[in-house]
Amino acid sequence: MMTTPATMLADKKPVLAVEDLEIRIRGEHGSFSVVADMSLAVAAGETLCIVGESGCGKSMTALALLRLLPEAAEIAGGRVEINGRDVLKLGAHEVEDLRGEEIAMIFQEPLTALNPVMTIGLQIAEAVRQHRKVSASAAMAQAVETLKLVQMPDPERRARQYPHELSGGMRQRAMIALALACDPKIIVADEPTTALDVTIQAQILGLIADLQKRLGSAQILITHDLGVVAEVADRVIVMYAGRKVEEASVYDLFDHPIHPYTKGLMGAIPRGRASERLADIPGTVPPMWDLPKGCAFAPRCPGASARCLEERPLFEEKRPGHFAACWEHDDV
Amino acid sequence: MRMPKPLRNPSFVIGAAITLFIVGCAVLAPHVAPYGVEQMDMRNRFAGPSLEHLLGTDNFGRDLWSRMVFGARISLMIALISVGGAALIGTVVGLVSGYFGGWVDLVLGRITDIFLGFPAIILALAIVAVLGPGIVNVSLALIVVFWTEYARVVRGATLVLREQNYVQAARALGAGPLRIIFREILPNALGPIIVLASLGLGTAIIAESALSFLGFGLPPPAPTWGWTLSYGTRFMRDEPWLAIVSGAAIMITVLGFNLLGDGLRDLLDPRQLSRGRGERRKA
Amino acid sequence: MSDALLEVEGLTVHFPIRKGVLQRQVGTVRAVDGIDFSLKRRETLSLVGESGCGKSTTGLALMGLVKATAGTVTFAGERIAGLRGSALRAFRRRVQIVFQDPFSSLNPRQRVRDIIRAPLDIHRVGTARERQKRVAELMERVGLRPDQADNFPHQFSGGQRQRIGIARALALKPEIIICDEPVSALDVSVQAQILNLLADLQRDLGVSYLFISHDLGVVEHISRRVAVMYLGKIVEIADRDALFARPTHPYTELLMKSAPSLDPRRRHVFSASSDVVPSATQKPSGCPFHPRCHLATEECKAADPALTPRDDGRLVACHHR
Amino acid sequence: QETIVVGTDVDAGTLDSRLTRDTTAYRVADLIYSGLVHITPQLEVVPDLAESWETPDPQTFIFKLRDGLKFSDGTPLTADDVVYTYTTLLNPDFNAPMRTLYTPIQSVEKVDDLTVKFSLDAPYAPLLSYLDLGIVPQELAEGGHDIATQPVGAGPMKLTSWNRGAEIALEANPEYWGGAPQIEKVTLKIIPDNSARAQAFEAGDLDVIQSPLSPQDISRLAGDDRFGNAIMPGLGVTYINFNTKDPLLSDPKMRQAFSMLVDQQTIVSDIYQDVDKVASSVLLPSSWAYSPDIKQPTFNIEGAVALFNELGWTDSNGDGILDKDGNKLTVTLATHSEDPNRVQTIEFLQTMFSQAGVDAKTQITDWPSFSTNYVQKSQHQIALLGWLNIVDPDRLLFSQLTTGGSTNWGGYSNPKVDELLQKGRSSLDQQERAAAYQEAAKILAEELPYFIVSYQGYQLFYDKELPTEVTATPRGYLRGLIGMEN
Amino acid sequence: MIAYLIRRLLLFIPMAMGMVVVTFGLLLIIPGDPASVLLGQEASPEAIERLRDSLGLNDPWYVRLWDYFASLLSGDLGTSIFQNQPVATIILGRLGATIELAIAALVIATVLGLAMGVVSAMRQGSIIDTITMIFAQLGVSMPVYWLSLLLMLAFAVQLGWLPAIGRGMPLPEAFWAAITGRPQALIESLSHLLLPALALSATPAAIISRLTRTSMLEMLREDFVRTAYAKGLRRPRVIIRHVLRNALLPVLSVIGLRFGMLLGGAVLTESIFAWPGLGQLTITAISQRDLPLIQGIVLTFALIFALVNLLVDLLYAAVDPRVRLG
Ligand SMILES: Nc1ncnc2c1ncn2[C@@H]1O[C@H](COP(=O)(O)OP(=O)(O)OP(=O)(O)O)[C@@H](O)[C@H]1O
Ligand SMILES: Nc1ncnc2c1ncn2[C@@H]1O[C@H](COP(=O)(O)OP(=O)(O)OP(=O)(O)O)[C@@H](O)[C@H]1O
Ligand SMILES: [Mg+2]
Ligand SMILES: [Mg+2]
Repeated sequence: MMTTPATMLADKKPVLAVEDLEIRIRGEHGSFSVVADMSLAVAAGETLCIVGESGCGKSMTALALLRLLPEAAEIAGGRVEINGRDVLKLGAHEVEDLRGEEIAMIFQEPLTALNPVMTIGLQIAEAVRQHRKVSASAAMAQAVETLKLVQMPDPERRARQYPHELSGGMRQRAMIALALACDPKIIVADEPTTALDVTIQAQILGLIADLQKRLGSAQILITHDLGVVAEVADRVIVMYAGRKVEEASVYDLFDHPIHPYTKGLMGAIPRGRASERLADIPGTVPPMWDLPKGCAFAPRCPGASARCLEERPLFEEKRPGHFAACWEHDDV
Repeated sequence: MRMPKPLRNPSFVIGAAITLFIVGCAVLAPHVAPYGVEQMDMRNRFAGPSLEHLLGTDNFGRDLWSRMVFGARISLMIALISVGGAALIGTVVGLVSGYFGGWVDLVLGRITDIFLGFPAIILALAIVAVLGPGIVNVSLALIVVFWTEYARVVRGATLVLREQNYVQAARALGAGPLRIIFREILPNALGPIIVLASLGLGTAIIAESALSFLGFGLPPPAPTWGWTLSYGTRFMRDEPWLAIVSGAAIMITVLGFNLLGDGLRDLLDPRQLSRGRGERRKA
Repeated sequence: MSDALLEVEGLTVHFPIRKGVLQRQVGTVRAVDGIDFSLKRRETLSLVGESGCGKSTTGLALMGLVKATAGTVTFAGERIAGLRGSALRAFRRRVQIVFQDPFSSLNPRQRVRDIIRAPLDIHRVGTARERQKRVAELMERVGLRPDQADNFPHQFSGGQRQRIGIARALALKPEIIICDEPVSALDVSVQAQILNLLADLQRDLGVSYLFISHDLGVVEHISRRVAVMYLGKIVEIADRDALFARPTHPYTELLMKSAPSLDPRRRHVFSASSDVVPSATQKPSGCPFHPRCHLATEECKAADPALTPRDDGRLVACHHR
Repeated sequence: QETIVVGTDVDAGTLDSRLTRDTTAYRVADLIYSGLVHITPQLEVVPDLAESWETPDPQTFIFKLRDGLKFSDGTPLTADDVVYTYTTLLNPDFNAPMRTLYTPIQSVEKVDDLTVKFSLDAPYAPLLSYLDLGIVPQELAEGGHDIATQPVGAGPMKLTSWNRGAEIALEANPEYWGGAPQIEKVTLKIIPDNSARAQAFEAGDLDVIQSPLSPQDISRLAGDDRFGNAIMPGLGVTYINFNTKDPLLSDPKMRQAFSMLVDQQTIVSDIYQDVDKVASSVLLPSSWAYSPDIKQPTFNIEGAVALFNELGWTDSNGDGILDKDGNKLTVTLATHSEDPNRVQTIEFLQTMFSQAGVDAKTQITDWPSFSTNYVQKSQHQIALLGWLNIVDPDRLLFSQLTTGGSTNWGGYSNPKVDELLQKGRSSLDQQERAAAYQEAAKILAEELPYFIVSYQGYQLFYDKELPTEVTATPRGYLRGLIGMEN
Repeated sequence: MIAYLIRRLLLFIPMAMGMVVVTFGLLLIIPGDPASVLLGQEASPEAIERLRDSLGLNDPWYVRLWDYFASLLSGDLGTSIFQNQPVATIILGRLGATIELAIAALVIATVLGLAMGVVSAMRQGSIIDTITMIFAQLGVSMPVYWLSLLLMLAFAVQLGWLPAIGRGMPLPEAFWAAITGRPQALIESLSHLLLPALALSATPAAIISRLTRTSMLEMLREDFVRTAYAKGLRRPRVIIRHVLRNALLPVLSVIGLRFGMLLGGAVLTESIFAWPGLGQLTITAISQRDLPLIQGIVLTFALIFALVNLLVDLLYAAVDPRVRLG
């Protein structure tokens, strides 16, 4: 079985396990990897959050799980196991059977992620019919049921409406319904609330938490908002420039962040009445095709040593169940 | 080192190569043409290609290569004037119409419709009939036919661009309409205009030859491709060479401009400008 | 308030909804519906509220970028006639704006140098050489290297681009800068940089900010006073501390309850049920918030409550609180 | 096969015989209508509706109609119809295109049901050759029936359908005085493009095609043994019209010099592919007035240059262009764009002119602009044009070259020529007429208001499988295809 | 909806009036007039002048324009100077042929263009893609009349497979004939139609195929396509139900636009293939300066243009729920 730190869930067997995943992109700047050494695991009923700055490879990781990477990107190595089967080795039809049935995805921008010329109901029913042998009307009924499940007001009517006729929050509910239509075991949600207002975000987060409790699925939730992480995560992976820099339970992470990047992030969040300066992280993220030799964060790190610039830090367990990649931290 | 981006676009490279070749021939016509355009040799009519006559000779025994080369001058000149004029008028109308909107847009829109509704050929024929044939007149006719396309595209682009925040920003700084239109909007609308123009050059060449074909183009002895083709089709059964060469000259040139235009479209596509890092989109 | 630099009264912006080929007006979007507020020197007043509630429109109306339907603005004791006409141009020099999207607010075809110099050119400030110098100065002031002046916007990161926007806004030495969600498109780490920069500028240059945001955390951090908007109305306006300590309007309360905590041990229990969120096109009668309000009564449906002062100096528009 | 399909270049404008103005209409009208007389391919006048006629004096013609004539609708044709036809034709308000040809007619009267009398202002010899004009039924025409689109005549065929722009279908008329023709149906298909028409013929879509054809198609078709052909001199000329009022061209010597630059042989053999013939004078070789002794100047560049030099035009500055008093010898060669052969001719002439040191410009526009605004207003210098249907020398010369003639666009004026042409038209003696025309032609060959470039040829191609004997007429009329003598 | 239609058609009026005025103005300054064309070379200047008078050509321009508008108002398009027939009759007689040709060309172009575009988008970068796009490039680069002549030369003259010119029975009638037992009429009609329609369809087919390809490729990158895949849908279903349907939207408006252009482009094709349609009529009318006829043709084209645009808008609204007519 997996030996990577991420799988160290004492009690539970992961439904999804990723090992040493590497994703490369071919483009203007040649071929370079956008995600490397990515390992993770989630168990049923668990919520894993992945946070990180824009462009650090969160979405790429998520898409790779369903083998839905854009054309320019390809999986260059590693394993993705769902219920013991290596997704990367499956044939095209087998992967298609997996999608929606075993693993489903919720996308960030529901307006563009839904087909503008098809009704919500049809789009959900289509997913149902793909995986279940049912009649069109039964699939439609199922779609309405699912809309009810996500607490869509007036589900019968909404099922007959087009995406542009719904408000942002309702669209996201439709998107969630679409993902839930075939009771997937794993749900990957890529920034499901970033496009929404706070009050609506609260509702959607409430809904997601609620559904997980009821359906018991494993969940990967991608976000850039530590607030969201604090609200919903069981465990958290912090990414920087395509790699994990820290992984811990949500409590450990917020109580004792180890990696200077994580610390920087937390310091940068304006909180409380403190009108004083925020602890910002100077500089910007280096481009993926031109990462420094050592630790990718070193150029921005206040505590970087010569070693950090030369050698990439190992991703190690710094405290029980709390992993980080940093040379300068020896807190045990 | 990797090749610069434009050189990796086959459309652009082939298109640019053809265009350069044709333009080169046109510019250097007196130097690359071995014979005079009007130098007839009635004993040597319809000669096939030979070392003496690269592309053979025409119905008057004139060297076809020389005529094609000089014809390129005319075709390109008409294409340039007409596309330039059409682009200029269309762009101004499109910018004004799109930027100011309201009744200005309504009136200009109706005027555009009027010209759009005319079958192009009627308009062009009528105008050449009014003005009489000649490089400038034929170009004018084509301008009248083609400007609407630019107006439409530029208006569309302007409608989008004027809502851009940087236009708002310029207005916030107190910039007047002229500055906004020409400094903020126009440079950003230039991409589609350039693409349209390079495709338009091809269309103009075809249109000019069609006018010649119908007898409304530049009259002989101007060595226009259209007339040569028009003659050529008459001799096509027995001496197909003339029609093939002149038709091919038109087609290759148009092809060059089209490929160039397509290449430019790819290169100038704003979606290709990478969005920067460190930002997050919100609906 | 007599010490106010800027005083806004009854600002109203209605957009016609036009339809069809003939563009007949079939309705109105009441984007901003009669709001009053004032802004003091060196002060930061925040406008918070959900998407579409009219925050940006308020800012744009102040700049004269959209036509105000009604309302007056008094700037430094001088009345800007009806927010229209030529007085606006002069006013514009003293009020500037920074936009949300750092990508689209910079012209992709202009060099940074030209972008920052544009306001100087437009208002014919100084000689060419002076303008040149000023551009370098401004770039340094916002933390950009002047040797990047010849680059194009796409060669910069989002945070850097936002700095360019700020430099441009500063060029004419305005007294007020309207910041329309200047950080909401940025990652937190970059957001912090910009918030710090804005704070520095206020300290050093004494500008006032009208700070538009939907992020309560940011608002709490940066403002002195906060105005909460809902569907074109200000429903509550108060000093920051008072507002956050004791939100009074039910909508303010909802906003605060919805904001994620930053403490996994103090999670909210969010309700999964959905609200039907009304829009500016179809505004509910009476108090615009009543369809979502747990205090709503018949009175709320009938009458729109006025913004009235409370004991602690705050103003609230609610029949019940 | 009882149907023949004929290709033609234009749709008929109107099929009212009095108003016809295009070749298709002439040809169709010839089938639908009959006139008092018929003109044979040899241009002889033979009886048609008129059985016979007499000329009691040079200004009177009396025609005797055949008995029992009927229009194709079965109504009888009488002297009234003849009178009606000519009276309306002569009415200026009727705007008949060919009215000028008939203007010497003073009146047309009915003598009895079968007799009509024409009275003339002056003796007018060519008249008979114009009296093949189709007779229209008075009753129908006055009753509001639209003769133009639903013609009814007493010719060998009648109209069955007319699909505008596409085809005109005719069928045999059993009421024709000579009996129904052998061919039951004739369809004319309209194909404007010459090459396309030839290709359709080769593809078997058409049974017959005829002039105008592209010279390049003619030689190919003539060599194809599936097809029979009739290639003969036509009734038209292609000529150069010199504007004698133009300062540069007012001197006959100048016109002579320019004429010597016209390489007729090359034009005829290379542009017209020998379909047309080199012309030598204003008289057609097929005409009774023709004389081989009259000769226009022939191609001679050196001679032309010598003549120019003699007139003071020399290349004094060595730029290759002749000049005089500091002015370049510049002329404009013009023609209309519809006829590619004429355009080619102008193009060729331009080159020949410049070889002789003449700075020749070209002006080529479409026919309406060219005719209305240019030639008819005498704004041209040297124009290339043509005349058709020269069934009588008068038709090419009188209006064109007498002083003040209605189509004397070159402004030519020579009292001697006026006198000769008048004589040619008024004498009823063919010998006398021929002499007058020959004398005029001699003068014209020297003074050159016209330089006749070529005599047009006429060609007809037909499928050898056609059931009838084919006789052709240079006018392109079709009676010779339907089993009648032409 | 009805109100929308009415308003759209009302908008047509100023456009049509503008076109009438422009045409009128053009013909006013165009050299040459119908009188002299009508009477031919041999006519005397007096005869021409008399005819000009009787045709009203000597009236001041505003009187003529006014008269024209007045008769338009009473529904009269005037009478052709040359054909002596009501303009409406002449045009109606020709319209069918042109519309038949244009629709046939459009159908060919659409079918061919869509097929080529879809295939090459699906096989982006493959040999098929390259070949298709080379064809598309040639299609837009080839002068129509040249292509027409080449086609005629090849298929009618050399091979003799198809008639070179002319038109068979009007297609609707031919269909009826086929139903009532004379299939050869239909075959003949179609065989006449094929070559000109093919020639005329080359450019639009090329344009449609390129547009379809781009549009497909664009749609393939859209988020909702990824969503469709994420549901587990099979590729063909995704392509047909999700990609193609959305990709067709921009193609639709181009097809509409092209239809208008096809009618105009038919001028050359019609004269080469002797297709008795409006295109041929147009050239004749211009070369005869037959003002009422030219006006009638221009108005017809304008009306078709407006109707086609309206149709496209309606179709668009039917296919794309985001578009609202109102
Ligand atoms: N289609 C693509 N082609 C080329 N590069 C891409 C493509 N999509 C993403 N990338 C690059 O891959 C890297 C990782 O992208 P990814 O979308 O995974 O980031 P992310 O962490 O999800 O960011 P965000 O928070 O903005 O969604 C980025 O540098 C991005 O520029
Ligand atoms: N030009 C316009 N025409 C018509 N309606 C408009 C226009 N601009 C804005 N609106 C409408 O006015 C309302 C207020 O818009 P505004 O942009 O001011 O909201 P906002 O509070 O800034 O929202 P966000 O947080 O999304 O930026 C919205 O309903 C919007 O749709
Ligand atoms: Mg992402
Ligand atoms: Mg806003």
